[in-house]
Amino acid sequence: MTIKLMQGNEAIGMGAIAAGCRFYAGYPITPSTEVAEILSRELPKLGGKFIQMEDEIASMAAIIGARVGGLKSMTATSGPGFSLMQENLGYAAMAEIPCVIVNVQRLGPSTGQPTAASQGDVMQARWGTHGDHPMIALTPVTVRQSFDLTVKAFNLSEKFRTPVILLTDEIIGHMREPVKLPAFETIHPYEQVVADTPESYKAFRNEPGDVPPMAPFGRGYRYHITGLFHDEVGFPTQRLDEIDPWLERVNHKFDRHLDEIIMVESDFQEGAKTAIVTYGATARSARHALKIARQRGLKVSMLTLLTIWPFPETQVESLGDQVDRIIVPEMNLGQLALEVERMVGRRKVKRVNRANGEMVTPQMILDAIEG
Amino acid sequence: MTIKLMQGNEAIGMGAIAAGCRFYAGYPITPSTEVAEILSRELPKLGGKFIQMEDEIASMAAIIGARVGGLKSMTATSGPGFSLMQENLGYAAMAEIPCVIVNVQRLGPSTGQPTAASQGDVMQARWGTHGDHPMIALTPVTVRQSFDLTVKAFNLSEKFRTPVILLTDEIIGHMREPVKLPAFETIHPYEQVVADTPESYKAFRNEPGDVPPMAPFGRGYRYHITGLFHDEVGFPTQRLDEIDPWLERVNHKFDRHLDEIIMVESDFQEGAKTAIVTYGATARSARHALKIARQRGLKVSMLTLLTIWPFPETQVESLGDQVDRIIVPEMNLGQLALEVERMVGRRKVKRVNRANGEMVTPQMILDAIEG
Amino acid sequence: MIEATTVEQPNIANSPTAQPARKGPRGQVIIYAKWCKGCQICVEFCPMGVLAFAQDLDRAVVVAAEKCTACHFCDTHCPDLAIVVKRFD
Amino acid sequence: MIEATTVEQPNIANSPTAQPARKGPRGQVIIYAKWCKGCQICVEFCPMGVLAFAQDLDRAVVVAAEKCTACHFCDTHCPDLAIVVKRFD
Amino acid sequence: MTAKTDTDRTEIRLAGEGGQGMILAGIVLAEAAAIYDNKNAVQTQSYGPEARGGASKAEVIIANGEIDHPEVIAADVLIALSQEACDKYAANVKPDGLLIVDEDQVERLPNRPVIRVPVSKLALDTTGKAITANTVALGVLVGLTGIVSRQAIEKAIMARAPKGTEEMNRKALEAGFTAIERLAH
Amino acid sequence: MTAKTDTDRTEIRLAGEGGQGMILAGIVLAEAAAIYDNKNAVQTQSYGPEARGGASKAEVIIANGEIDHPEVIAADVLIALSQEACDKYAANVKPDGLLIVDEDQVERLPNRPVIRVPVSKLALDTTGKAITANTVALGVLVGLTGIVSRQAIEKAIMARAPKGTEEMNRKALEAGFTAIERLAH
Amino acid sequence: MSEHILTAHDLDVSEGQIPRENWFESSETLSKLRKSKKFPTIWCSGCGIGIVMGALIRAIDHLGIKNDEVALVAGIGCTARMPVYMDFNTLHTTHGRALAFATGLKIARPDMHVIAIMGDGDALAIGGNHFIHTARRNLDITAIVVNNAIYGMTGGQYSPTTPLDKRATTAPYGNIEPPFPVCELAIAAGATYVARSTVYHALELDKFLAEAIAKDGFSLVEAMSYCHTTYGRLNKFGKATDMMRSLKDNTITKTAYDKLPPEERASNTKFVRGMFCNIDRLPYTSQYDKVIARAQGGAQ
Amino acid sequence: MSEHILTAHDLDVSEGQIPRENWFESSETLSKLRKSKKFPTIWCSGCGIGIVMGALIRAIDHLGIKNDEVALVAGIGCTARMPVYMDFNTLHTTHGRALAFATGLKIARPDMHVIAIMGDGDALAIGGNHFIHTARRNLDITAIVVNNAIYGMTGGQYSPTTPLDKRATTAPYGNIEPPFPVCELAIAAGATYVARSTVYHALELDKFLAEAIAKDGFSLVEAMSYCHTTYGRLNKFGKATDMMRSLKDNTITKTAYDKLPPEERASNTKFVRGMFCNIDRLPYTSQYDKVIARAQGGAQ
Ligand SMILES: Cc1ncc(C[n+]2csc(CCOP(=O)(O)OP(=O)(O)O)c2C)c(N)n1
Ligand SMILES: Cc1ncc(C[n+]2csc(CCOP(=O)(O)OP(=O)(O)O)c2C)c(N)n1
Ligand code: SF4
Ligand code: SF4
Ligand code: SF4
Ligand code: SF4
Repeated sequence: MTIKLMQGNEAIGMGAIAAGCRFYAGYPITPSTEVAEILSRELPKLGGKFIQMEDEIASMAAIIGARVGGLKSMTATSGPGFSLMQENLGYAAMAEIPCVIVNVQRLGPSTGQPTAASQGDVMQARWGTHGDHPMIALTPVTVRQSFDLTVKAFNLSEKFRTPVILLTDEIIGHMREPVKLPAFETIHPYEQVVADTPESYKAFRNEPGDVPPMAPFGRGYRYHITGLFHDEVGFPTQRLDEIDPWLERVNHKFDRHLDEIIMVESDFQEGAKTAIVTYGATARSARHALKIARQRGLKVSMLTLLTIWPFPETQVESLGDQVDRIIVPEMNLGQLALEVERMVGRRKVKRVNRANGEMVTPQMILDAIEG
Repeated sequence: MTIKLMQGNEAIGMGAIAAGCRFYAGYPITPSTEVAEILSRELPKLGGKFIQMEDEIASMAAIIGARVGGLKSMTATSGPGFSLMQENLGYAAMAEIPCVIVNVQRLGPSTGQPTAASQGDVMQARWGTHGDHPMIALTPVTVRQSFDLTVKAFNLSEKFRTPVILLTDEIIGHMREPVKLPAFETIHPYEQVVADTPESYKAFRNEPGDVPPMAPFGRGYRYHITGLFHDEVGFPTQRLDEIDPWLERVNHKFDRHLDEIIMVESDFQEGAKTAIVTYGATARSARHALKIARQRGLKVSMLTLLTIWPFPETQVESLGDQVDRIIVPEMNLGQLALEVERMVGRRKVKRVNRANGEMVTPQMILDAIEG
Repeated sequence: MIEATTVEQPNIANSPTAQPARKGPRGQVIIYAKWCKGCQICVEFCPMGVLAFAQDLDRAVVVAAEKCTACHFCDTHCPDLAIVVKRFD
Repeated sequence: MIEATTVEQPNIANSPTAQPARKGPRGQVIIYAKWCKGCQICVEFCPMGVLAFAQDLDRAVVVAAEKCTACHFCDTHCPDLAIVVKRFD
Repeated sequence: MTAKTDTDRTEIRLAGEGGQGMILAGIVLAEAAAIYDNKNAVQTQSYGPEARGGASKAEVIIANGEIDHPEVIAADVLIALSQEACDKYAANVKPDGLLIVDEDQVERLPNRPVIRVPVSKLALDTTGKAITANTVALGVLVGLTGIVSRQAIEKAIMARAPKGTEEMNRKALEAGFTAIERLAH
Repeated sequence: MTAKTDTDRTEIRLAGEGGQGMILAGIVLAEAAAIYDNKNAVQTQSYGPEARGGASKAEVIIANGEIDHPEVIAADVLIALSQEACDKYAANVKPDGLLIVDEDQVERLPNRPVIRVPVSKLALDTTGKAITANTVALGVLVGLTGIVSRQAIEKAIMARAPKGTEEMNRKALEAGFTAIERLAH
Repeated sequence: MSEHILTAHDLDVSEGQIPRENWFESSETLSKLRKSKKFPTIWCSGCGIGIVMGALIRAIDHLGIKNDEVALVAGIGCTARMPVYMDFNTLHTTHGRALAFATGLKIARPDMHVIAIMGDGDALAIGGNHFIHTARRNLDITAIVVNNAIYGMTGGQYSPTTPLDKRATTAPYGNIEPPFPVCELAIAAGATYVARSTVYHALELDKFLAEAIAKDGFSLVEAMSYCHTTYGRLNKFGKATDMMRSLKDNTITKTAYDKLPPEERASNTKFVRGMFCNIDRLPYTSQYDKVIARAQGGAQ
Repeated sequence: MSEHILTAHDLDVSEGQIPRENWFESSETLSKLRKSKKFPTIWCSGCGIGIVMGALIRAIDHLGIKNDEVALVAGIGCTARMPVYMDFNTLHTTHGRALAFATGLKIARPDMHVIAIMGDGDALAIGGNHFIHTARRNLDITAIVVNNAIYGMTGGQYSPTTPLDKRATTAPYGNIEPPFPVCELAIAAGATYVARSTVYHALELDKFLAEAIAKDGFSLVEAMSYCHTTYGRLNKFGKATDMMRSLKDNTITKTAYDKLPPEERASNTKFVRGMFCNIDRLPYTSQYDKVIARAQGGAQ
């Protein structure tokens, strides 16, 4: 592929195609709509399907339904729509249906400022649906990463049979950068393999650490899928001896695979006693500030989180051991900072927040570094 | 009033009546339905209105609409419905419409186990809707408190023009205890007073720390309400000089009133190096364990949180200063424990979790105390 | 309530009462006791009185097997699929 | 597409073309320039050619005031409420 | 006889099939204690997944003082009207607790002392109505344990009995009391 | 002339009314830099609340190396085609930066050096179409700053020009270049 | 008494006499049940949902569709518990969303027969929007609404099909909300096949269901089946058998209805049974094939 | 040219000549606008939403309703931005939910005239369920749907009213989803007054709106008003004036339509304008008064 000036949202659409996504259901909402528009054009070229549903609830339902039918699927939305998707997002977690949900964050709460940027849905991505559930959320910093992390999102979702949230924002989504995408043939999406026969197949087999593959409907594996607590074959159960192993398996699905799921970019400076922990669009302001700070002779380390959920506990904790101060700039009133505080202690954390739709400026971060 | 054996849900219905609630909209869902059933019977007796809406989204919308029309209003639901209410809950926060949302928690995620208890929506109550926003959530421990905190929820919601969540659970909601309710005449619900004339009235006046009263529609104060960022009279705005004061005022609404909003029950024991931080149904198991522990000569303190959001930071922090270890039992996989860890450091916190629909037993807590 | 459409009314295939009883049973009624919840629909609606409710067993029993016309009312209406009628051919 | 109901069709009160022009203006057309977005609806549909589009001003102007019949097409159809027609009585 | 937990309370579990009214029985027992006997009581319950029917159970904790943990930790008394109920809850009865079963419904018994009473048969025989089994059960329970006074349980039952069924319920309760007296002999 | 920020980059803001195509101009400029001039470029934009129309602006950062912060911090160049745009963004131009305005649209000028070009008039005069103002603006911008090569901007424009409008756009671009040459004299 | 009869006729077979496995083989209908599932069902004694289940199986059987080709999708409610008992591909989703899940599934697998099974609340209260949109788009899905006039699962609150003035736990003074005319709504929204019957008219249900499943387009079958446990009890309508009888007595066929003089039609209070609509429109998935063809043909 | 004309006639008044305050006084319609609000509106030049706003104000004015008695409720979209410009009690809610908010408001204040203003997406895509339920319950609310055949605010995605085969940004190969027959849907759901017109027929809109607001029950007025900026542009339908002309040319009155022979009716492709339904049913709030009376009378 040649170099193209591409928007983050466009890269997401392309990433989905590259990852083997063949079904998209969504409901338009600024600033995510380009993802839908691109896929409405591209998917049918590949025999894939695009549908605009009546709302975001239906969109989330449809992508789950399509994945149950065997197509890798995705939806894209922004805050208000993401709020509406929460119930069925929890369903996907409970029934272990792989799917990718893109949230291009805009300024909230409520209708807020549709065209303004924000990182206001960070905690919602983790806790937006009721009940305990595992969740993965990835946060790209560049247009190219919007592509790469979309592919990754699909792969993780397939491998761990879980919904994955691509949590981007208006800045990265609408920003144009030159990118050269890899040839799609070089990308080898993760494909589940159902090794069992229909007779021996147990869609929800509880072997600790094991994620049983999901047989698509209509291929001889007739089984039951439900949002109720269920046993290994999918039947509803109230028996603790059946629920407990499920809880054990599903809520610890990621534990042994954290190095595969958690992606961070470390830019450590020898002797630095200050570090920045950052993600998404704000990481760009932070890098800018970092370079200036270093030009000025200040020693500063930086950890960019490409995975924010599960939270990179170890990485942040060990960073906390190395430095005296961690700056957490966010386009919100302090959300991921809560987790950083939890890992390293509140007194070490300096939050830099802006929640009015504007980016945190490099100067604000510099002030924090210098202040 | 005489002593009655009453369910928590019934006490909530009665509390709403006592607090002056005159509008209820809801959609049935186990284990919250009794609240609706009681109010469908009681409200019309007082000229109040009850309506069963087509879903929880509409229910949340209707209670906001009714409050805009001047009636104090409430809805009740459980996890799946609470997830659906999130978008309009954010609207209430943004547009500063007082209302009370009861969530009788059941086991999730998804449909989960409708008749089983849980504290799985603790983080969702704070972070379920997109964007930053203030939020109050109260957690009763007894049937009588279900009544009292419902009254309190209405009063706080009126005083601070904010949605308030009464976050109870299947245990407290369905449990029957003998209670003697106060005579309703002795309860003096908070009533907003609009002192301005229609000409001078600004529905969203940004004076720091000040919560402007809300004039009901149709009383001469013709103004605009929106979920977009808005100026002091309610018109949409993109001007930072108008948005910033709003953010400042609304996101710090509670700051100067924390002693009024944050309710805790302390049971400190001289010399205790272990403490329990607890809330909701689990507080009852904790009390049981505490008594046994003390009988056995162990020194243990306890802090019961009746307000979980805003999180009682000061109270928990100072408790952390006094003890070496804080036990946080929860009917979930560790939610409020995250906040406790943030305040006192992870190493001090010992989580005791059960997320299979069963109560945390006193024995589990005792083991933690003794272990 | 419903407006006319251009489509014709379907015929009801098997009206239970339309089939007169002949001599001897035309079918065998089998009740799977474990599944019967004793709702008495079969008992009440069997046009021939083949079935009865056994209070002590809290379920339906066959009391007049010989009268069965194999009209299939009972097995198509048992909410628990606890009856099978086999037509003698 | 729509099925018949028992209700009658309302009359359209003012069909713009139904009113023939008489001598002299019957009304005064006022355009509030600041609100006009130059969509040309008034220009295109004024049956009397009272209005014109001024390219340089990017808005509508009155060019034949004397022909106005006060038919009110323009002020009822200006999407920006930038026209008022006052009928001379 | 009713053994005390560490915090001085009596834990009672009433279990049966949905529709047998065991939850109502639990409520009535708690009311007897709390309203008519000046004690403290907390009542909880649980249902099976069935829309109606299926297993159901009520729990009642009775104490003189505060009741914290609202559920049975280890039952002082279990009354089980169905096999499923007995299977499920018998193990949780304290060694010195009471296990009461309906002798016609529960065939497989655990290896421990069991009090067998023909609860549903008594109901049918006394009132002709199977649904009075829960009242009979209360009679048995109170007769055996004295956890609330007979007057209290009678008042509580009467307060809840639908109009016209008072006499029937009184008889059913009586039948429960009498059954115990017979047992005692 | 194009002042560098601390991290060596040129920050350009193009602002006008919605429909004037300033966002497209920004994209084309970024493409000229990134695709045809082998530089790095990042382009962002913002809209007003209006469904269509209203204020709109594009920002382009051009650099040889990495571009981190994607927005203008202090503009090296601002081209403003409307009064509102000028009012809003003029203050953010660096003291030694360039402020270019459409002289027929922007009457109130800030107290600083301003380059006044009759952008929309040139467009109308050259092509007869007001919508080519953005192409004229690009000509002016590139002519003045040389931030991308003339070949690059031309290629970028041609690649985006709808079929049949190539010639018109070429003329508009030329008009921009020429205007500068006139200015320079 | 009955023990005696049992022995006398040896026709009433208790579990001891027919092994569970064999029972599943004693009819075509039973053979499509899930042998791995616990029976009897969770429904109340006498609840008509099981009758609809029987009719559905017979309809599928009649059409000769293989088990593997059938996907049953349900929301939440008593009715929604139906799929789990049948040996098809079964998806039990969230309350009200069955048709939205079914839409995704059908588009992913146009070759499968996708059937959505919903209670009236599931389909028409919380699920009303998906109902009208799935009809409008003409997804080739069969929607079955078991109309029990109430929310059964949650214990008897009024639903959008509760008749006027009837009581529900949330309508202690009688319901004031007019019920939806379900079939008319589906027709207005765009359904291609619409029929209604009752669980008393089980074989008519078989027929309508078979026609609906065979239909190439969105089809709706409304099956009246009162919930005696809640609706019946709250309104003193008697036992399951009494309510079954009322279904027999209080309906009129469409043919008969159409023959009524206009005045009588207007005053008719009986439920009209019959097929109300059967039109031909290309279903969504076939339309989408055209989109793919256009996209791949390069036309844009 | 124009400057000259201006001076010649002194009839075309620019802001300099009429002070803003005075302009608001120059007609009854203008006097109901919010003087405190920035004008012109945010809508595109030539967008018909403003024409509907004019019609609405005239209808309210015609009925002699005081500003304070009117509550306008809107969701999200271009259309939904209408209320903010008018000097009533105005509530701008969330996308699709206007009628649900309006329901609460109307029940709280039965004395007020509650009017919901929605785009087709707002009312019928995400808001479809509230639409049919509010009609069913017969809340005395006037629903105005400005049908521009597309999602305007978000830039031209297809909506449940986009005609078949037309293009939208998310239907680059043409739309394959049949549009809702909005009025029929409302009638099937239970609306008591239903009418449709277009922004070309502005005075007809006045009349329908006035009748709808006066109606004691749920009323719907569908106002056709194409979005030329998105729908028009994507389908090459020309400028605002061209689309306005198409509204003129491509509609037929209900009276005329009813007179067509059946074949012509079937092949008619024009939009039918007119009032389609006007029936009497007691509105929800009056029904609820009965509930209160029953509750207070002690009957339960
Ligand atoms: C979002 C959500 N809201 C509410 C519920 C609770 N709920 C479960 S089933 C049901 C309604 C049952 O009625 P219906 O759909 O008519 O089915 P039935 O049980 O009568 O067959 C309700 C309200 C839920 N599960 N999820
Ligand atoms: C929950 C939610 N989803 C999506 C959106 C984005 N959105 C805003 S307006 C709109 C649709 C606009 O179309 P319509 O309702 O027909 O109104 P119009 O703008 O055409 O007047 C959409 C999808 C939103 N604001 N909220
Ligand atoms: S009222 Fe307007 S449209 Fe009518 S004749 Fe006069 S200027 Fe023309
Ligand atoms: S209709 Fe109104 S906005 Fe359009 S040109 Fe005429 S005066 Fe201007
Ligand atoms: S509650 Fe009603 S609908 Fe549900 S199973 Fe029982 S009878 Fe059937
Ligand atoms: S985008 Fe369309 S609907 Fe929105 S204001 Fe413009 S013309 Fe009107």
